[in-house]
Amino acid sequence: MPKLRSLRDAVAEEVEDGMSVFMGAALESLIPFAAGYEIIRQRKRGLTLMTTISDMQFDQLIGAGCAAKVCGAWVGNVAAGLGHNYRRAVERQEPGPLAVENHSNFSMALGLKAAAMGVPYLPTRTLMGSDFREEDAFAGVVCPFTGESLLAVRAVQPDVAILHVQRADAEGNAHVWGNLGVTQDAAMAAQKVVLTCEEIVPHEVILSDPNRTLVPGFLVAAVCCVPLGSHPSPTQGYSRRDDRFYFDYHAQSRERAGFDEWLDQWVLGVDGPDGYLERLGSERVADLEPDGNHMAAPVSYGM
Amino acid sequence: MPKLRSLRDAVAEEVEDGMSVFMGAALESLIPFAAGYEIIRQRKRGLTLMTTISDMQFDQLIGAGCAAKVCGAWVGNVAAGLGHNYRRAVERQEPGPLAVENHSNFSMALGLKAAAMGVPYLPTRTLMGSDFREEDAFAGVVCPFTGESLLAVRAVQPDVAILHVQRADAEGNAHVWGNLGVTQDAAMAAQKVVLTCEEIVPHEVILSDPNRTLVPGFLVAAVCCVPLGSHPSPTQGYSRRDDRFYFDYHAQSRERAGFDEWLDQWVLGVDGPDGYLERLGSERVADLEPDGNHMAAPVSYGM
Amino acid sequence: MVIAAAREIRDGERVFVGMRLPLLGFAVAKELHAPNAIGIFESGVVRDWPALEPIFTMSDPPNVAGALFCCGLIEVMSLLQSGRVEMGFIGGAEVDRHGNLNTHWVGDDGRRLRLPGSGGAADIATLAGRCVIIMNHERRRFVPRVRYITSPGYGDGAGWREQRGLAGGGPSRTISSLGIFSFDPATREMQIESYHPGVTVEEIREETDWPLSLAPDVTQTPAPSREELLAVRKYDPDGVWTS
Amino acid sequence: MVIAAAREIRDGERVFVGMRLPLLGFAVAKELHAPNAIGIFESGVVRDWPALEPIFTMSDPPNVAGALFCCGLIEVMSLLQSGRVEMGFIGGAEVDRHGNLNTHWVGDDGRRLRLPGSGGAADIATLAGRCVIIMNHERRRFVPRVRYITSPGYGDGAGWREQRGLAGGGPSRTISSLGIFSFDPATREMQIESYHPGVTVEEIREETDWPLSLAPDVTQTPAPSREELLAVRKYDPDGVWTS
Repeated sequence: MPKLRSLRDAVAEEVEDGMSVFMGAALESLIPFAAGYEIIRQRKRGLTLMTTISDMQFDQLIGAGCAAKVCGAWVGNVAAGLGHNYRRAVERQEPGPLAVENHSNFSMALGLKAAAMGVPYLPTRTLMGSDFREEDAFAGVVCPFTGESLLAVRAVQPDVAILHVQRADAEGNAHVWGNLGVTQDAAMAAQKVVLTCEEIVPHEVILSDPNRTLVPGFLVAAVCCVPLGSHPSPTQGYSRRDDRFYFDYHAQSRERAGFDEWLDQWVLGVDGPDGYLERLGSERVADLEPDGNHMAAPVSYGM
Repeated sequence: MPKLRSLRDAVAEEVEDGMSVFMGAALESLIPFAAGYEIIRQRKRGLTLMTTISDMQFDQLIGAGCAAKVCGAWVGNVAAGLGHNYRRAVERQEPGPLAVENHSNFSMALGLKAAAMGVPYLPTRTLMGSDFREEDAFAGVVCPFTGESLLAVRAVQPDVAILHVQRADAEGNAHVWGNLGVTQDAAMAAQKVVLTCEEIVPHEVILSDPNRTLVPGFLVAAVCCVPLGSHPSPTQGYSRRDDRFYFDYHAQSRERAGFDEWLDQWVLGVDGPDGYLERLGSERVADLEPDGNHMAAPVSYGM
Repeated sequence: MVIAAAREIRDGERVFVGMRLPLLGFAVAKELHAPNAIGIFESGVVRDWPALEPIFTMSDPPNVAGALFCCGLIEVMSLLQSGRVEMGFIGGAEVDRHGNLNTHWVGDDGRRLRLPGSGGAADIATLAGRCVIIMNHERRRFVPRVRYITSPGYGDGAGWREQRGLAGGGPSRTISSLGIFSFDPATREMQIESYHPGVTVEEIREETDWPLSLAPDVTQTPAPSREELLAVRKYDPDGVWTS
Repeated sequence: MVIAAAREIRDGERVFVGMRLPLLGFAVAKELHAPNAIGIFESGVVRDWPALEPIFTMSDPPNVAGALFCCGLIEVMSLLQSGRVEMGFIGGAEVDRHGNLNTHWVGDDGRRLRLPGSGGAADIATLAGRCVIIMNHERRRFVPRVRYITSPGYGDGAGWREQRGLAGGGPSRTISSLGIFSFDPATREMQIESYHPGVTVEEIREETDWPLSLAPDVTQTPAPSREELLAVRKYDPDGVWTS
């Protein structure tokens, strides 16, 4: 199977009902919203959604009935407030029950790092006084050298990590820059990686700057060219944040009926990523264009 | 005290007798040889030299009588063979006794990473069958989740890490690229960092590409402009490896008398980094010039 | 509150800034009394000057362009865990008399209401040299004991942090919409340090669900200076955060 | 030995290459039967094609320019530790009948002689899917039991690795200057699989300090093909490694 696939094929073939799916690795930027919309359209069910801070993407997936569980540090709408679907699911089991495993940003990052490194846990000093240190993901350990009490964080190995990046080649070798969060840890921790990217570039572009490479392509199962695939979240150098989209969603999703309308308008009634851009309209897309006067200083790998 | 200083001042003021000094973080490239020569000229004593693979730098420091202990994974001359001074010190206490703490590359990296992260140890699966797992730096631990036996590596926190980088600003914010080894871990693990660099650049050059930054300047105590400061080891984009220098050193240092001559010729009888370049000669310096047709593809941080 | 937050940042300090008001407070402090302060963002960004445009989240492109260091979340949290971050701002839905914060669950008319969770706040509360809590002051938010500790303050009082091995120093102050509060060194209990101009101690006590004591020398919060107001306008020209 | 090393690399495998002969073996394998092999270097380099010029160390600029991925040592060792590296090459000053290697100390006329140490070899020996040992064949190097285990093989025989919790599979073959050796699956003892052209089993036994047994179907190592020789010449035109 070629790695370079349509988003529809990649989600159909790589995301299965019941899987654990890590998204939102760069916190509020590079969120693979387009992939989330595709997961909703394909009516995937029983997913364990994993994240640090999901911003409003998980609220959408929860409202659409795709999730059985959330494992993460924060679920809501960062600019606008609480996640209404998240609340409805946890408080009223609507549209279905939702289990929650609480992490902090750091503990989730350590869980991914443990899996990325191939060890079953990593020790930390964080969360020693938090009530959620009682969750199953944590256990007390003692340093064999100093005798200090520490917290062990259990390895977190998602079945698939879906990541949005700036550019990738057809083999899944990708360049990513700007705000990274746990992007590399998630890519190395997951059983497999699905990338969406702003552009597909020749292999030589990747090889020209190997320090910018996210992970080698042999960890990547699929790569999909989805310009503005992080909308409404930003992609450094490619797209600004569409703040209004978050506030509109927050207002519309306050009641279930409003959310259903939103879902029809932006996901179910839309024909894939191209249809989504059409619906956004050329003017709004143009507004997302970043200002381009922030080029990285040249670097030579001359030998 | 300003951070931007001459190499002489930086070594005089930041490296004290008896300190632990990490060098050779990028394995066989970016070795801060010029800083090592300055340590020899200033007759520092009783140092604990820390490294992954030191290549021949540690052999020089050991022969010059600067070291009381070596803590690392490999000491020798990578291209040419054994380190004669290392052997004389360990086997015959010449010029003085030398303690050795054995690591592997991975265990040393994990020790640094533990210190960088602020935890007293990290668990690993490596070295489970090696005889040096009995050293004090290692201890058995059991995973509280899976019950697996693992090895704990004790945190390694050098008093100072000396690192050679491509470019830095006057505040010690540096860009480094190419072969990195444990460069970032060493910088974050050490109590303080001393940088030598190929060029001092304006602050704005660093800010133009923050993903390329080694560590924020607040971890850096001193930065010294020392072009070819890694000679004879290479600096990607700035200098090739001077292979002949390694073979010549290996032949000359076979006997103690030959090493003393080498030391006079290249270190003690040389007036700092500028004098060293003079001794190398303009032709040899020109031969080290890299070929420049390997520019990184452009990257925009446009917002 | 923005100006009070700015005043908490000392020159040269490394500060976990977070979002919303502290972000603006960091910009104001840099402009006035703390030009060498460094802002750290848990998404993996370290800055030595404020974001280039007004932003809604720490991951927004103007907070990344022109940064000093972009790395992973692990790296900035490692700076925190290794004791190299002097201060961090945190908030929550509820705070209690010992400065514990809750952002997981609150009660609302007998019903449980699910909140977003910790994010990085629990990490900062556990590990930063000291923390500054920022909260809107309402009686239902200032409770005797939080229902759930997301971000630990002083637990149930003096000695609690030490006993549990918390590495950071705990909350140094709470800045609310009504006043500024310190923690009694003996009991680790929140106490009124100053009331904002136009607010009385009685009003503060009315909006607090436990009997708040007074710090010695309780006074009025100094009014914003002209320079402080100008700096706020500069970084929040549209009054998004300070209207 | 270079060609024998190349033959050990299967197409599509991730290989911890190391330096000297295996570096060249990787280039030859990529050229011939394993075009999709990936080379991993412990300094933090991952390549999908050989270095651009002949090199002496894995950190040399021609091994970095045009790489697929440059990262930290921790990242490539993490790939190894998490079981994603199928094979690694290792060597040493001494090897014993169970494939244990020593690069720390050897005896020389009753005196101890200090060697450089592990580098990354102990990590690869512990963690790689399988290892291939490359050694010059001399009696003082092929010993019944190494004095010190730097890079573990099968310890004292079958079950030893499993009992100690070693994650990797252990040595699959030894390539020496005289022949190729496998490990008996029942005893985990090294045995002659093939002798190089011009070498006899007796010569090999003479240069080995324990009674070496024979694998079933012991045979002569296939002579280098024309294609293999051409590929070696292409990547080592001056015969630095293969003269």
